[in-house]
Amino acid sequence: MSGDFGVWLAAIATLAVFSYLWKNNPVFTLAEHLFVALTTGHLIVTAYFNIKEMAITPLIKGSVLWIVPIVLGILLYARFWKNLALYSRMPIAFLVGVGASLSVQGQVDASLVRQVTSTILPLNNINNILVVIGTVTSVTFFFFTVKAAKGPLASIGTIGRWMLMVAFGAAYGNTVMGRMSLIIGRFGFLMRDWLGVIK
Amino acid sequence: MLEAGKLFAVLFLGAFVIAYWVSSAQYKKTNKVPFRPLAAVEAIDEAIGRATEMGKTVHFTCGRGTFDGQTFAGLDVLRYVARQTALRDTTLIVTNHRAQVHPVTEEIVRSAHLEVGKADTYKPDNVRFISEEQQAYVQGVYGIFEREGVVANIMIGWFFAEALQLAEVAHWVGAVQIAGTTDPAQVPFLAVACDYSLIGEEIYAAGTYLNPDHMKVGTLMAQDVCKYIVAIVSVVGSVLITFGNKSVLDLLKR
Amino acid sequence: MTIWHKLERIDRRILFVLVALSVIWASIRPMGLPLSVSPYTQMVFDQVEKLPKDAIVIMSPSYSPGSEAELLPQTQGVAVHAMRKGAKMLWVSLTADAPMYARKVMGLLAAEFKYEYGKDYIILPYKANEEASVSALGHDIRAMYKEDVDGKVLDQLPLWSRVKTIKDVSLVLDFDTGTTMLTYIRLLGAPHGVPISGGGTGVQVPTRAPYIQGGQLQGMLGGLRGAAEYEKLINVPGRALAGMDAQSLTHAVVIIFIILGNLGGWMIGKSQKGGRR
Amino acid sequence: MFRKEIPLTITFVSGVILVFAWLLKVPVLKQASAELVRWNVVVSAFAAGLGGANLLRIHYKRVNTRKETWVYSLILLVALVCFVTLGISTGLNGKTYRYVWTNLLTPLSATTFSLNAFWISSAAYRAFRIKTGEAAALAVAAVLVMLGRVGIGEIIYAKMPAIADWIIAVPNTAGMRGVTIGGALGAVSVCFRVVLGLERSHFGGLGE
Repeated sequence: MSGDFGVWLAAIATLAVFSYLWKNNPVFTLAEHLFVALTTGHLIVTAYFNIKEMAITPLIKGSVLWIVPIVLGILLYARFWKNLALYSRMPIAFLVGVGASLSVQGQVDASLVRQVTSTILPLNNINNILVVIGTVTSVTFFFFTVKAAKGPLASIGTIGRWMLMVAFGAAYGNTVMGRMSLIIGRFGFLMRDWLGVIK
Repeated sequence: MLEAGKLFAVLFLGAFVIAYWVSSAQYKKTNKVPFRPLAAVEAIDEAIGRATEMGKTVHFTCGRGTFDGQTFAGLDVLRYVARQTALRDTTLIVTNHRAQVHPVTEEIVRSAHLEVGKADTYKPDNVRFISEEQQAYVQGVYGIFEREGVVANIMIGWFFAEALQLAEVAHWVGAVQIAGTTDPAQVPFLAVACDYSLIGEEIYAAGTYLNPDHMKVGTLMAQDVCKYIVAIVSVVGSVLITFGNKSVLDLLKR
Repeated sequence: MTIWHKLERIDRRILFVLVALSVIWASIRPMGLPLSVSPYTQMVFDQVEKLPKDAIVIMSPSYSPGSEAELLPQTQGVAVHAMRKGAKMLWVSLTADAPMYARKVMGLLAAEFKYEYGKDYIILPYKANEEASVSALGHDIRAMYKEDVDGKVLDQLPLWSRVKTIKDVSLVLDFDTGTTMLTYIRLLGAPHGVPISGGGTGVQVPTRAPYIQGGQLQGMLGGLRGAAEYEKLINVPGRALAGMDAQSLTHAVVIIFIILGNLGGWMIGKSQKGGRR
Repeated sequence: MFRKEIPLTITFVSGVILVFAWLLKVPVLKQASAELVRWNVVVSAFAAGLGGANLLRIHYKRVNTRKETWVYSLILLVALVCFVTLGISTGLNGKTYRYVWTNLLTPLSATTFSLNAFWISSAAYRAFRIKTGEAAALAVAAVLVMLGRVGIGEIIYAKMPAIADWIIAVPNTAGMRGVTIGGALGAVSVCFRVVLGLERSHFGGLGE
């Protein structure tokens, strides 16, 4: 068994979380509060250093433009004063504008154009045919502004639904392994590093 | 002038804008669109109603994204949920993973109370930032599930592994769940573990169904037009390339 | 309540105990069940294998403790391979924990391969906001970083002088649990033509498959199995290979429970139908 | 003006600069967009304090009013303040800071995440009930892929990994691609509204 205090601390934390599997309990609640506190603490510390290094230091060295994001950042806090609260919309508006635009770029490039490009396949083998049919039908599954279809369009919708179900089942089954890896890791820690019952 | 590989993107965005223009004008005139029913959207009222009857809590989260498409979709649904819960004096707890999204959700819930004339029932403490660390966020939400009597759990936005972590535990505490994301890795878990799920693009339609106006309906119809384009380009491109003609593929790469 | 009703509603805790026991049992007594190498793993191996000597690669361990059980063995396996090929490494940090993993892996391996800090590898500091960081990496890597993770000035490190733009990087190996690999594909792979490869959790394999088929991603390791396969390919058996037995048992437990649940459901349905008749 | 026009203009201008910089080969735009993206990092970092402030306020109130869980809230407050003080004074690589990180945060995070192994088992057990054809497709695909991933599957049938790989490579690719493309369309659509100021949910309807 380990004689290291740190390992014991980690083992206790591990067991505290596992205890939740049985039911909610005070030890788990304690772990929860500590966890939230420390991670948010870390967030603030990281943010502090990021602001300092990325903005304040260059500003002091003469890159005057950095004053803009710093002012915007400070304005986020205007919301705590009733008569200033409106100004806090400016930094939010900035974050929203940049975020929305980055989102469009990413989605169009990687998720749209590239995915369509990858769907264009020579229809000379069964797998390619299935991928093209499957993609097209599962895209059309998402029509919103057409009435429930009848005839051929309805069967396209049905194929689409089946495609999605198989895809979801496959993805689910494929994930089980990754999730099991996680407890293998934690049990490994308990048995190897803490108890020393395996090598 | 144009970046390499962006021609199709430009054409596509152009088609989207035109389709939006035409559709929203048309909707403005007729005010009628045959929306395909989405069970999960209809279930939102039911879930809130259940919480009201039992005198219990609704939990809402728009996930772990910063300001991206999915977060906006979640916020749009939040607007509706906040209004409904405010109207019915039902407790709504919103949890946030992103500190930058937190003030926005707070603003939405506050103005929802103002809109329905119940400024006095607005409790700022019910919009909570939990943590930007994934697992700490999950634990914090578990705490809320366990202690605050959550009987309806609505999650719309960008989710990662916490999709299943939250959905499964919400099921145990007896909450009705409505959840949706477009992340293909997580959609399966929400579809399996939740009572109602919004699959992929449906999360974007949800906000339009709940708060329809001609601009939203216009973009929703434009999305449908774009799906036709995608389907046609894929099929025509594939047929052409089968016969050795790469013109569609080249267009996509230009 | 009949046995079928019981099968249909087994207390989840029984399932939990069985899953836990399977892991413990397999860890104490490994069985060495068979394992074949998947094509995606092979692709990653090939990418690293064909690196020219002294090529610069970006190693990006973009995970957090929650998933290190899967991704750390992957990172380690690929790092061993890259170091055998003599590749120089820039460890990029897109998550707060990344520097910790960079240090961990290099702490374990640097001595064995005689890798020297600053000459053979550099650990770059964590910057918040992944999209912005990767975008900045592509636009101007030298403006993005001035100091390394310990605050040393990068210009004093010999390896850094070889890094002018992102074009000097031959391969990006990202090990991620969320979006970083997609961010790399989108903001480095697509605009700058840098090959992207690496690994992720098992969940991600199906969602990344389209990118692999689309040629945007050069294969990936999926979860612990991917790590185990890589250990097999480079012939360095480690924890990942040992963990695969536990996988077999836990999978069997889950499948048996699915079958039991369905059996219960069918039998109940059958008896009810019979009753109505 | 600060209620509506200026915020909408800021969103519009920053959004449009980024979109055009992405589409066009114009160096000035590229520089501007890179600058904006860097600013974004800084402004986001400032937001961290908002999160901290919210935690402080809620838990301070609980301690003050002695609400049921107030003892936990007190612990949270103390831990938060101490950790921030420690981190800022010694830096992210400070010895004690790293110690807490490695021996407390790491195991808490890893173990909470690992509970997923149990959740995925129990969700599979209760949800994979074959009642309709579609449900059967879902469950059978899941079981086949599970078997294909582990050694036990290879013992049952040697081609199991190949079957699993095929399901992942063909039907799964097709289905997921549909979800991905749909998701992209939705994102483009909502972001289009946001940048043009047609969608204002994020300002709570701009308080109009």
